Amino acid sequence: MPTFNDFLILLPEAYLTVAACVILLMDAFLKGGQRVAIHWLSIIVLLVGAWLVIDGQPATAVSGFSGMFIRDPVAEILKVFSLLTTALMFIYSRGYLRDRNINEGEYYALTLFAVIGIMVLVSAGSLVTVYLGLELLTLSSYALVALNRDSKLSSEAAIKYFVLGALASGMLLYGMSMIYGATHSLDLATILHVQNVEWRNLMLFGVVFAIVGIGFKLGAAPFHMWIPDVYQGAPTAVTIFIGTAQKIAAFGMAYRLLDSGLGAYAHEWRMMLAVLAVLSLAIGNLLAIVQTNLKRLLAYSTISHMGFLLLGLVEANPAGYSAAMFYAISYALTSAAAFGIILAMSRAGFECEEIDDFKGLNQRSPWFAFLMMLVMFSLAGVPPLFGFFGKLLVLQSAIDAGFLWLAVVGAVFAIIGLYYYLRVVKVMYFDAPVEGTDVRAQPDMPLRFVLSLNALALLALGIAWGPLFAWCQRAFGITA
Amino acid sequence: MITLAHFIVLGAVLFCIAVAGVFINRKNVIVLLMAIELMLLAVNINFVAFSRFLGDVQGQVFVFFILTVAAAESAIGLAILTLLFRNRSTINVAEIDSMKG
Amino acid sequence: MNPQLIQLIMFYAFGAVAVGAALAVITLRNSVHAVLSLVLTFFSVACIWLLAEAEFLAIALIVVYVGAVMVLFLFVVMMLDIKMEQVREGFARYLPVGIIVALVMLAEMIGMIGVRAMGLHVMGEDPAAAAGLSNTAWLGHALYTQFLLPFEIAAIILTVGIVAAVALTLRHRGGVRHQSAAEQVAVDPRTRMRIVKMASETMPTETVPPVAPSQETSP
Amino acid sequence: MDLSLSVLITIALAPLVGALLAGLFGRVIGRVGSHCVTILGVGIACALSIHVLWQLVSGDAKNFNQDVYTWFQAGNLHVSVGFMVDRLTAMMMVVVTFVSLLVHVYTIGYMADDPGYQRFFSYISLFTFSMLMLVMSNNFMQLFFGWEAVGLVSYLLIGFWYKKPTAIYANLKAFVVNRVGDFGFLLGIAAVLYFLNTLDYATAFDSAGALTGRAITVVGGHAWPAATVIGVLLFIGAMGKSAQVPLHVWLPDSMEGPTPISALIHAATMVTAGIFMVARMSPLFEMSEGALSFILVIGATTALFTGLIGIVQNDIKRVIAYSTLSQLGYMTVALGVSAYSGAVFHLMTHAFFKALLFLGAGSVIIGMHHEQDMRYMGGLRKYMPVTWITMWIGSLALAGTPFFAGFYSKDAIIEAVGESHRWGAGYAYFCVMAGVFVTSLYSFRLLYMTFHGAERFTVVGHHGHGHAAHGHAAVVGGQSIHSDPGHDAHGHDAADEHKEDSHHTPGELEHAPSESPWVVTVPLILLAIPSLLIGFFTVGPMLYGGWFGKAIHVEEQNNVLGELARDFHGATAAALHGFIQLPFLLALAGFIVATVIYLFKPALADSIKRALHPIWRVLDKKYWVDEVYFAIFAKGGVKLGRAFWRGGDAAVIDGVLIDGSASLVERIASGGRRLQSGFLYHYAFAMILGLILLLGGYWLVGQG
Amino acid sequence: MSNHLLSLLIWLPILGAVPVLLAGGQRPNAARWISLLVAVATFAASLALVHVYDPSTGTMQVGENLNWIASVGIHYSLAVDGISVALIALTSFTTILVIVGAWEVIAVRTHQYMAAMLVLEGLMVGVFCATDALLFYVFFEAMLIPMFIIIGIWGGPRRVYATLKFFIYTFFGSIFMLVGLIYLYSKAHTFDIATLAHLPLSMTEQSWLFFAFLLGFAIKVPMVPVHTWLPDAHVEAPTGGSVVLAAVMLKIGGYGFLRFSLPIVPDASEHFAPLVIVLSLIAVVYIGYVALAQEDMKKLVAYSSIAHMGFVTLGIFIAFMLVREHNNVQAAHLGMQGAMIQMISHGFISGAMFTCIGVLYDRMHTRQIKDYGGVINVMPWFGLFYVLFAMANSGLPGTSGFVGEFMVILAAFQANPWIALFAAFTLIIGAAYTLWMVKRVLWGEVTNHHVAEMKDINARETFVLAAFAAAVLLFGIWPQPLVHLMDASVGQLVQKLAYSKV
Repeated sequence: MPTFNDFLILLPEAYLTVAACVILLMDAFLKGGQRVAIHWLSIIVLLVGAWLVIDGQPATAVSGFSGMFIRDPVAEILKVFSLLTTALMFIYSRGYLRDRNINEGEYYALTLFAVIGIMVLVSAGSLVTVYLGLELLTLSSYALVALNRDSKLSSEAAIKYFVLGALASGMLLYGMSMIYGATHSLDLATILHVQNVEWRNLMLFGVVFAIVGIGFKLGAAPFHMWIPDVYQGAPTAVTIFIGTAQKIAAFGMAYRLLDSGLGAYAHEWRMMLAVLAVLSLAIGNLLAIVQTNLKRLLAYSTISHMGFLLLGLVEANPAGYSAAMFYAISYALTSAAAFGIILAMSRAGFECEEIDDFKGLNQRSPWFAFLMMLVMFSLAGVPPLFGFFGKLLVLQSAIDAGFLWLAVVGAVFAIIGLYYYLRVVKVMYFDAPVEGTDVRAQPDMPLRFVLSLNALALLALGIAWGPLFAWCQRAFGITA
Repeated sequence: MITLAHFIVLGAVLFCIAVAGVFINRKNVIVLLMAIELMLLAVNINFVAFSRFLGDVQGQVFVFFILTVAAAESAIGLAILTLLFRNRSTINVAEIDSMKG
Repeated sequence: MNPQLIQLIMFYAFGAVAVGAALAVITLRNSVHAVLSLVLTFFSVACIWLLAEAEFLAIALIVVYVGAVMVLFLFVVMMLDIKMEQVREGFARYLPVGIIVALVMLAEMIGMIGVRAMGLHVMGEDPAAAAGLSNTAWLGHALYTQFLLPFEIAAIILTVGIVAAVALTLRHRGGVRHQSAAEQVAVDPRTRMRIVKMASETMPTETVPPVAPSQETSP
Repeated sequence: MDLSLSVLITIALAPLVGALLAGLFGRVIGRVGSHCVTILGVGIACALSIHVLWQLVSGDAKNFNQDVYTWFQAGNLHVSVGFMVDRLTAMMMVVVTFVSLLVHVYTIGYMADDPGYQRFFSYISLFTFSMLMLVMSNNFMQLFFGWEAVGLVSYLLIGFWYKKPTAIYANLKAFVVNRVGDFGFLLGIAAVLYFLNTLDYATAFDSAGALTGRAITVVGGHAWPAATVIGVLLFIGAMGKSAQVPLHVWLPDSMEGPTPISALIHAATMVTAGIFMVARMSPLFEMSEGALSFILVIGATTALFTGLIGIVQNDIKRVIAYSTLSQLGYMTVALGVSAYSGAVFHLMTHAFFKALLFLGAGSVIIGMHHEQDMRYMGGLRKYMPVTWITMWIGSLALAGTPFFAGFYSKDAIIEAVGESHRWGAGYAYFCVMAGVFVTSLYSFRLLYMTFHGAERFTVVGHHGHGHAAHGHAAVVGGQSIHSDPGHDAHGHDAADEHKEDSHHTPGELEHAPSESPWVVTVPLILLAIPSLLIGFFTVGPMLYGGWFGKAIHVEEQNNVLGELARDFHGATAAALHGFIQLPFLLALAGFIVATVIYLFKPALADSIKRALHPIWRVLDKKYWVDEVYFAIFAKGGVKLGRAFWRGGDAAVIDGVLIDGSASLVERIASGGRRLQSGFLYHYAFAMILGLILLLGGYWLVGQG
Repeated sequence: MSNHLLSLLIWLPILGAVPVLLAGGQRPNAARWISLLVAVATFAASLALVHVYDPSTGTMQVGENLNWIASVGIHYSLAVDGISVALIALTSFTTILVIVGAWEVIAVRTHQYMAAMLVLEGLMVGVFCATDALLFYVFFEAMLIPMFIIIGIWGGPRRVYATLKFFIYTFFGSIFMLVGLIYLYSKAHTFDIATLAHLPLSMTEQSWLFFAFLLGFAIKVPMVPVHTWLPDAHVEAPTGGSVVLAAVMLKIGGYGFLRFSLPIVPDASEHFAPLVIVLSLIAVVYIGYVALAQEDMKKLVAYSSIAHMGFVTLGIFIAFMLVREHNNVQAAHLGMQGAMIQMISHGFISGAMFTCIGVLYDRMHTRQIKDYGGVINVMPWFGLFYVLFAMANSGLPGTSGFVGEFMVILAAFQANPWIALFAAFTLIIGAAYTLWMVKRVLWGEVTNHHVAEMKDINARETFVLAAFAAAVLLFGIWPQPLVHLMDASVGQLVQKLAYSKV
């Protein structure tokens, strides 16, 4: 039977659930100008949630609810960064939502529910919690993608996301059923320690299907097809969520399933991940080159970044996981800034998502051009920006794991990738602004301030990424 | 004598039909949603069968959750579907390709 | 007859129906028929579950799916008034590919699962009965103790389902007139009035064909 | 009293200071200021050089060899800048500074109207500095510095009139051809370092014996003796600087520079650097018969075949230029037979009489208002008596008339060749003998065409065209009279020039020719004296008296001059004996032929030319060497470069590798984007394919 | 250690860029003066470094060591030997001249230009004093960003193509180097270069690593056949960009060979030395011919840079051959020293050449040789400098251009006369292409009225050119101070060549 202690472990999630419901209610009852309160409240809720996560963090991993829910340092980090990036996204999105008549209350509430899904997912100790956390996250996301109800692209993106997402979760479930059949258990820790699995093939079968589910969530090729369309079609305020917190969640899911549950099959799944990594790197980087829409470009860039993240996972040991987690965080922070800039540039009736919209930005808004440049170089992995060190660590993981060839492939595609990031910088700095347009960033102060912090953090973290990485390493039990 | 194999094969067949339904379908999106329901059904068959044959309750509990989630999923899916129809006046999968490349 | 044989026969019968109906779901051109076929599939599978003595889930499947979800499907199909689809060219063209792919997958799945070994696994005694409980009680015990957390999460998921469905579909009806101050303030004169420059009417220098006098006077 | 380092530094730097003052502050100190400082600088250098020479000759001072500062010290290799002064050096210093001083003075007159007056003085002073660095060096690095520095100044001076297309063509050519020589020279220095582990003269010469038996395998197992490799490589440098065949092509073109330059650099000093260098390196060259034979053959070829060209030239300066080439060939021949002293002796005498001839020619050019074509001269002796007489003295010296300076040096060389048994000596002997006739022929041809016979110019008074048309006439004349395209290798340049300047008619002067001012004639006279006398007074000690001491090292078995010394009984006796020798008879023959053809029967010249037209054409075209070089190296080089560029860089590397791979990526990408068709079923299909592949992979692996 | 001079040298310009940027586009003069101040201060610091550095031992000195990323073992560790000191001084010297040179020339977004230059300076200094491989890599790569911007914003008509090519080309090389470094790290668990130098490596490993490094540094140098970015980058870059690129950035490739290839993979370097030597000779001969065919002055000088940098790689790798095959340490020392001198000297000469072309370009807005002719008539002072630098470029003794080539050729002869022969070919071809350009640009009659209207160099330009000229002449006439600065360090490097890891 669950005890009070179990609920204490669950405090942040419980708190957020209540808060989400409160916000939902406020949305129903507040009017007009008062609704701004919802915005700030949501942000505060997230920050308090992050505080709760950190503050209540037990010294060692604890589990509750019959092992369904695990609160360990890995979950802590993933939750903190999910909450923080979501808070960033709220700050960036306000003006965008207002300009497009998207119901803010529902946006905040659904996002909060999705965040709860993430928190459950990354804390999952059982296949059931993995599934339910994942569904909570994805169902909210489907709705969020479709939230711009008058947009054709938004609903098209939503239906694509939905169908493919459901397909993926169906496959994941199928795999789970096989794992259950082979191990007689849904509990990940039990699954990990089952000796002499009755049907080893069955287990491998389950692993393959689980990989499909993880691959879909990460957006790794060939399960990436939804990414470009969803990134492009979703309201930018939602795309940012898919590009940041969800990637952190995907890493958490991969870690929970593959290591906590299927760690005994690492030898098998790391080969599969290597294949996915190569495909992702290739498809992501190659197709990004021909994009003209910045959001779509970022989508393909995501795919390639997930390929890099997989390089960390293939090492299948704490060092690799910490590298991959670091990569996920660095990517989330970078892409938050990228979308933040798109949001800052957008106005009513103008999405500012074509690359050409950024022409000559340096002449009109030099500061934002500079920030965007930092973001692009970070994505490209040029030192001394944050993104480089993520790449460094995952490449190192791949090499340590004996996948030198994979590291070389990664390097080759990093070069191709460089091209399209540079193209964005080129457009901003080297091209003249299009005559007759007035593309410039005119965001409100909080956005301007936080976005600047966000982008400058890429530089600062590029110089002082040690503590963050040490934190990641500690979470996986590596002490310096 | 019904063996585990019977259930699992049935599940596999239904799963494959569902999967085929997703990618050979050139008609409307509703069929896709139904194919997904079929897929979940296949999964459920597996879980029920394993649960029954292993004498373990967890499988059937999982099925319970899957049914619940599938219901919510259908609701959202259909909501998106109506939205799509409202925006584009079609739910034909062959016409939903304004984003590509 | 041997009850086990009867069970087997029933399994095959329901199984065949389920598979047939499932095929119908993905091939029928009429969406309503497809929905109804799906109902049939669910129904057959529920029966199979009964064979496995999973009574609660069998009933739940009928109640939840057939009773609620499928009705929702039907509702949507009817509401959207989806016409019977023409079989598109692509369908016939890709069908063989689809079939081959599906069969390959099936072969792989069955091959990999190791069905042969499973064939030795005979259905034993009903575990619920062994524990001296009904299937429902057996499930319930697990659900409210060990699976309390998932149960709560499922509740949130249902909430999300509601919120999402409402958020996406609830909208003010288009036909109702209502005032939007913001729009009124933001009016630009140019969108309201258009000054059309026209050449002043002068007599054409060329002789006007007398046969078309009406054209001159018409606006 | 030993030589003092500070004196030597003063000698070297005084001209440099003058050059810098005149060059950088020329506008401030003005024309007079410029020539004053430079003349002062060179004058100091000259005076001190004479003092140094005197000290050495009188035996007051020992040979000097001391480093001034460390140029670099890399590991154990120490390279310094320093001076080594012995009699050889001192003699060169005196020749250089003396000729340079006279040229400085002469320039005041010659360049009086030139806008680049200060610049010119700066250059020639700079040249003096460079040349002094070259001769005073005590190591190979500094030698190379001076070697190249004189090349630089030569480049600047040939192109002094930078507006003249021919001049800037010539200076580029001169520099690059010299660089070909320097290329060998540098490798030679590298070889010295390799075999002797030092760049210091004294050390290198002392250990020259170590070369014996050492060899280097260069091509396919064939080992070359170290000394030969060093010798040949160093001599390639000398071939460039001293304009030996086949690197002689730059010297005639260098006549595009102002005449004082031709005298100073391209006759008296710089071109003899090669000769000086080989003499200086005699301890090394003595180690290799092969290298000396090589030198001998090259020198002999140069001596005869360039002299032949001189016969058909019409530009007064070019005649002298070819004569210079030929005389340099003589010096080289002397080197080739180990008669280093003979070479240096000829170098000295030649410096005086050739400078005299050039300055005389310059004087004529001034008198003719910058007309250089001899076909428009004639009968100038009455207008320019001083020039006429001094030119005669110079020419007689050149032709090797007994008692004149040239006689002693040239005769010694011819005899030395006759004495030598080195491989190639026979050929060389023939060449130098024939060369005597040729020399005499073109020398007197020049005198007759210029100073004697009928006046072939007209004085038309004011033509509205000033002095500015420096030296166009040489080319223009060739074009207009004989309608002979391609008189120059760069004929098209000339043709362009011709069009622009078509109002200038050759042979028409605005003023009658007149004798040059004293600043011009005084140097002529001062040069005429040594041209006449210096051989007589110095032949004994320099040539046969072991005057150079250890500066020149000759192996016993090679010592041809030593052989000759036994027959030498004083300068007068030698001269008198010279009258009955074959060389004199040949010279006389040349004189007679020239007199007949050019003085008495000018019409004969044309008929002979017609009769011997093929030969004439070969000579007129200078054996087509220029054309061939131009086609192969200049044009061919640019073509090759373009082919490399377009074919290698642009097409292969950029086109295929860089842009090719970029466009390949782009093509893959645009192909790949079609996979993202936008259709849900394709997306799903992709996922399922992925699933099937992963499953299949594991299935197969599982089965296997 | 309490001495933070190196950190000061790195961070002073980088942080100095902040006020320059803050000065904004509206106050270009403020931006100019601040950046000049910063540049001069940095130069002063570099002189202090020269003073502090003790050249007698040649060891790494003035070190700093901070644990940067403790968990991964990455250190912020800096130290210099004589070679680094020389290159740092070159960098700070060049930067001043570039800033002065850009004074009025860069009229748009001056503050951004100046800031980019300062950042670039700091990063380049960082490259020269990093002793941690990863720190080196960070500086090495980060450098690309400001240069990318400089070429892209202030460059010529095809600047975008050129700058992308530049960036991607360089990145292409360095990413493989990164893979190599990570591989080393996974073996040694440190990025400390000195430790890596003692890491035992099999021949196979060394070979792969060698090519990883080769790719990274060969592109930077650049060596044939990966040189084609350079002409494009140079042609399109603004004058200052070209100057920095040629004067300093290319040196980083040569420097990298010394710091990485040489100590870490000595056996592979020896084994592949003939390859590099052949490539270097191709650079001298082939590129020499290509330069001869150029019609664009900047391209010509760019190609000549490639040819001259060929001497750097030649000098470095000839040393391997000499030590390992001929056991000739003395000659190896000479060759290596020559390569180093050539790096520094080429910095001055190419910088000066590009400045000269910039001076012309500012007046005529064309770099085509055929658009000029007879410039000397209207710009005599400019002509003086131009001829001087052209002569230095063609390796005239008495200019710094001679010293390095002289040493390398002398050393090469000791390894194999044929190598020296091909190397010495530069004497001819170098003179040919440089002086032919001089002939067509400077000499002759004024060819068109645009040339006739050109004004001679002003005081600012004179200052820049005179500073370059002073350096070129000083180290040509008296290279000993420079040689002495580096000699002990070179000696140490040569000692290491003999050390085999297999």
